[in-house]
Amino acid sequence: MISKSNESGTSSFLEEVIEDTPGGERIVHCLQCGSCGGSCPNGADMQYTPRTLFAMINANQREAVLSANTMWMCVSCYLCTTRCPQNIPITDIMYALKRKAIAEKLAKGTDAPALAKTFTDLLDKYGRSFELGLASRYYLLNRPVAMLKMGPMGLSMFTRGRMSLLPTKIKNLEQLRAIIHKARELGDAS
Amino acid sequence: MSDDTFEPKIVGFMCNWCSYRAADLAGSARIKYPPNVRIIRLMCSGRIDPAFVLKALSLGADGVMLAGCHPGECHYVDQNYKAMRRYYMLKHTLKSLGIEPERVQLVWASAAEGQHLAEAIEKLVADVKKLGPLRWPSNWKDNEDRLEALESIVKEHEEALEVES
Amino acid sequence: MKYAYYPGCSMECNAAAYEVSTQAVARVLGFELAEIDDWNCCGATEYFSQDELTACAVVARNLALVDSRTDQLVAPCAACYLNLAKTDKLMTDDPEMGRKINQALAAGSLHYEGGRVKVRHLLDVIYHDFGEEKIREKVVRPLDGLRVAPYYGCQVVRPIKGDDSTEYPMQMDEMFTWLGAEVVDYPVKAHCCGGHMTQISEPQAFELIRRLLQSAVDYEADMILCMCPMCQLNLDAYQSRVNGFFNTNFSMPIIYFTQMLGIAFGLDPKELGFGKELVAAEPVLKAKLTAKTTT
Amino acid sequence: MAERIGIYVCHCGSNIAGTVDVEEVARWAGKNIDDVIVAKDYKFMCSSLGQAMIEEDIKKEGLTRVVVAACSPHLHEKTFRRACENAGLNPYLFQMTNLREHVSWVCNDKVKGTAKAKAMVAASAERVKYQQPLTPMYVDVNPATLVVGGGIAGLQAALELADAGYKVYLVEREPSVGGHMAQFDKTFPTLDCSACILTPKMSEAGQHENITLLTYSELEEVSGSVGNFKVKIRKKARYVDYDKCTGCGICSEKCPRKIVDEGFEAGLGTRKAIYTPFPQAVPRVPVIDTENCTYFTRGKCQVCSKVCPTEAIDYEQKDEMVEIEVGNIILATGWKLFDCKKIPQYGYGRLANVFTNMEFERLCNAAGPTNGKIVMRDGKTEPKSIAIIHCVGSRDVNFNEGCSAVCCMAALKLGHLILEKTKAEVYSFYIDMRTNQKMYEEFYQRLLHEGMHFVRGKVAEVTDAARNPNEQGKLIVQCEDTLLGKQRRIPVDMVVLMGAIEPQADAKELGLKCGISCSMAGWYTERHPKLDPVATMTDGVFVAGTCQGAKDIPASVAQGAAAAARVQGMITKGKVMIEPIVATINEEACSGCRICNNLCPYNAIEYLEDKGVSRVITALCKGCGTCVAACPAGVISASHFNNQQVFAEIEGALWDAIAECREPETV
Repeated sequence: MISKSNESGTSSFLEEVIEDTPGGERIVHCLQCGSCGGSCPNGADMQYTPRTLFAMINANQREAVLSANTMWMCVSCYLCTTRCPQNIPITDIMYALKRKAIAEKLAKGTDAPALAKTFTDLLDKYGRSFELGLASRYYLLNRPVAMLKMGPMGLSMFTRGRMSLLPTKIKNLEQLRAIIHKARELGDAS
Repeated sequence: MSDDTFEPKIVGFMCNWCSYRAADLAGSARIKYPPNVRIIRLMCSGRIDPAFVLKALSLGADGVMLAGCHPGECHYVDQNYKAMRRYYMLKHTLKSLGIEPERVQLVWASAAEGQHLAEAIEKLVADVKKLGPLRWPSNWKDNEDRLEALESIVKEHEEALEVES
Repeated sequence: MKYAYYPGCSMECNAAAYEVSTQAVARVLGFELAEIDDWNCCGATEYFSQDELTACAVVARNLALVDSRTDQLVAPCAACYLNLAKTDKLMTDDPEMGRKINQALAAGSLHYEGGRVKVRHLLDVIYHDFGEEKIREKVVRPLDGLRVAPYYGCQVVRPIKGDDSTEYPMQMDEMFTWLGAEVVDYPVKAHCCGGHMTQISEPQAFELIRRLLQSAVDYEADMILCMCPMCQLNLDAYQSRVNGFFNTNFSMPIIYFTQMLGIAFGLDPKELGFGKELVAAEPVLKAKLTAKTTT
Repeated sequence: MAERIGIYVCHCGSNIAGTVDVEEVARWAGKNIDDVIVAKDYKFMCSSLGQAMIEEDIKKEGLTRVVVAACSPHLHEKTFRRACENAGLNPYLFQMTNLREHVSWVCNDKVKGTAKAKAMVAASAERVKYQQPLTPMYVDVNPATLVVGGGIAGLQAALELADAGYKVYLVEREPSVGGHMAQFDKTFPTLDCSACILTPKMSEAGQHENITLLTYSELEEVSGSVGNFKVKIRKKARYVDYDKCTGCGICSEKCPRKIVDEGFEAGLGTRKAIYTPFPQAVPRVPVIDTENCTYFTRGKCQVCSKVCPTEAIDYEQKDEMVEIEVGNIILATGWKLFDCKKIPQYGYGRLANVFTNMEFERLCNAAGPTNGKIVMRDGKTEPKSIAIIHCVGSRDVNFNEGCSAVCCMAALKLGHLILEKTKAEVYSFYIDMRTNQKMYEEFYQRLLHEGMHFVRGKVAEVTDAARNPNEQGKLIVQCEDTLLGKQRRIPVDMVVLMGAIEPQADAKELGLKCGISCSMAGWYTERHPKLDPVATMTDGVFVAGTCQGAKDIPASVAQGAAAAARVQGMITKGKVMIEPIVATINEEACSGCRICNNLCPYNAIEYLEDKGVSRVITALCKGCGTCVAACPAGVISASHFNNQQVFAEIEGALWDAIAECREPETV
């Protein structure tokens, strides 16, 4: 069982996580049973299992949590979430931790934030995702060596008509951008 | 009376088996909650007559708490469901009388839930504080029509109340 | 029957086979998929890792654009389905969030009321709205002798609970028994395909892909059937790289379930997008099904 | 004539006096409340001196009403009622104000506490004026008792009562008594053989002159109330004449139809279409399973009838209704096992070598289908490694939120049996090891010593999807070892799921028949969770064993005995007091609308067709007051809680608000 109080008695990291996750208040019911860490397809490669992370959140180990690789190993398969005997929205907590880690520049040793950023930028620009654009920009900037290995596969995809050279744009980009702009503004305000 | 010093007067109707014992437990566990609720014991939440609530409000209570066993756990099988039905009808009546329905709150508390009951009392007191004093008795005197309206509504309400669907 | 349709970005190019086979199957079963006008990308998992409110607003634009006369929205991609359904649920369950999202939508003169549209995955629609009788009726080329491994992946069966199991979903299994196929009951049918890990960390992704391929091979499947462009891409396009990485020799065709529905309905493989997969399905289809068509 | 009220405010040492100015409350009450003749405070009102003071005042001052402001009425209402009665005052003219639990203990501020105390004393004082003298009712107690459920708790209760010389009807729905305990091999932590300690009790119950055994029978209907229940019981047709049958067993032996025994053998063994569930069954009279009997399904066979030496087979037998009268009822209906298929990731029903704990009990049992040999589903291979998974369906909000209480110990016991009988490695996957009774922790230590492996972590999944040659052909148990913080995959040959203990599927339905309720989880609700654990809110109905909550054998036996003791107390007393808190209908004014009829959960309101009015059957009324609140004509009245009393109490509680209203504040 995780309790909301902490040694210093100040507003805790736990409270922040609860605040930032829909349904996050369930986290206090964690039994430390480990069904999350056991279920995770990438569990073996996690620095800390989700359960351990929850104990760390409770112990207010903010920086250690946000610089862990745990959430970057999360593939959003939701097995932990549906199996959790206490109905803790574990995958959603991972999303909240990803956002925090990116915002506070604590994400380490992973290209996931870069991928997310590239993807998001392309979406903002065209309104649709653009696989070739994503691949070229993200790989060139972040993983040039991996790019080379991707070559043959990209070619096969291209010859089968599964890779387009040009992005598709939506018609009303203005509208989408206005919505995005407003949402960012609201997000920054809160 | 400024809002800071306003201490609402609240009457709590609690069933003998669950919620009254929850209040007992809150006591023996020394859980602190605001001293605004004056508790009246009934055998069952099913005994709560909407007229009790209206009576309390008309005598100057600023809020009323109704408390009983959890649905499915009533010591008289399922009479708390009847309390719940009445509660929803009562809320309509209150609205039509111009009283904020949040002043009357229904709470389920088992004999083991002293903490839960204390929190519910805290919430009710805070909610009523926000709403301010009801001052129904003085408002009443100003408006004889409302008295009549009240009586007819109570009557209608009671008649409609228990017709089996 | 007419449904609003959110194809999602992959369907335009990478998953064109899914798109054409879906439309072909829809024609046979007699339903219409009316594409939402000027829809935008759902943000995949990436946008939600970055900015929840904006991600929801981006998704909600699509919900708001659904024709007001329709209340059923179909998405064929697992990630799109979940993002749309999740945003709708969030807006319904959390009024404060709903209010904020609508404030953002208002900047584009749009509005969406949580719960107005029922978001559904394509499998759910075909399974429930047509069902055994109607589907059996349309079968002209039973898939007898073909061993298929239905692969559900994650985000259609979890976390939003439908009437199928979140651990051992059965609806695609059942559907393919109606078509006459031998359905392989293998243990990893709702495990992860690697998702975006193929872009971030190949060792992890390749291992996840290997587990699925290995299990299908262990259970002697002829092909894996999938219902999501991302799953198809990971299992199909990366298969040769997985072979290289682990020194294995998988050669498992990864085919959209709609493509095989089309085959069973007697359609020409060409109009179902066959040939676009990197691990060719043709040899398997020839070996197992050609004899049937001639009789 | 005005009432003469005495008000007594207790200090309870400093318990009340610490946060309430008790002297001020007494002084204020004496001055401000009409009709108050005496108002006193005292250190300990419940002491004999305190009581004597009240008694003396009643006599000397001629008090007609008494209010004691002290602790909860649930503690001392009876004490002060007795004091009033001693002084010649009807005990129902007394009212208690709860200043300790409801004021002083929950409040920090003495000024506010004192104000609240005044309002509550005023409420009692206003109410007590309208209280009426009431006379408790007494009814005779029928000395016969009904025990429902023939598991260990029910057997214990029945034997205690029968040995004390009282008549007992023991109803069991299965063909034999014994319950789940009869299926077990050994019992923890002493490892005595379950059958060896249980079967003597079973046969004793079967032969006891004071016990009427009604097996293969179900409770159909209960009417009446404490002291005098009338109960209808359905004796299901056995198709075997109980009196003629000698229990020789030839019929079962010769019966050509063999079926998988999903009941006693948990699906691992077989039985015949005419059968007794197990060799030591009590009674030994078999039953015919008509769904599987060749004669009943196809109209041919009758082998059993042909071989029976006493012509006891009767294919024409019908269900029989038995009516009995008893004074008390003990429910000991037990539990059922969680359906492990509800957790598909553990593979039960899909992966052959995943077993439930009940199946495994039968596998270990020397009298079981394998004669106690622990083998895999193929019936011959001895496993080299076994995983025992705890908390399957317990401590899980998706299934049963509660802990099943016995599985940790049962898992340790099974672990011991495996280590004793095989060379297998045994793994226990647990969340928390709960060994909190006498000699339980010691048993855990013993298993640690014996070499059982413990992994702390709830298992994520059991799979046959091998990832490397090591895992090929095995069941792989995947979990996080939470003490390492690492994911582990442990290949084993066999998996045992410790399924949760769940309430019987029809517990609620049976509870309703007897007028008792279930908790959210489905367990019967006891009168008080600590101080009255076997009585229920319905007088004369008691509960024992796991139907009240998951528990082990010693606790079930203790509850069975406790329930029997409570019943004996009732029988010895001979009469039972019924609180005179009931509803009455003023027949003169009743419009006969019948709204109240359907509201009563006890069917205590009858409609008199001839008079066109409703009437409360006092003996059935439990005094909840729902009908009182519902009567549109306001003609139902609740004794001790009538409208006048409650309205007066509200008025008293709001004395200060009323005063403010009379003299509007000047700010």
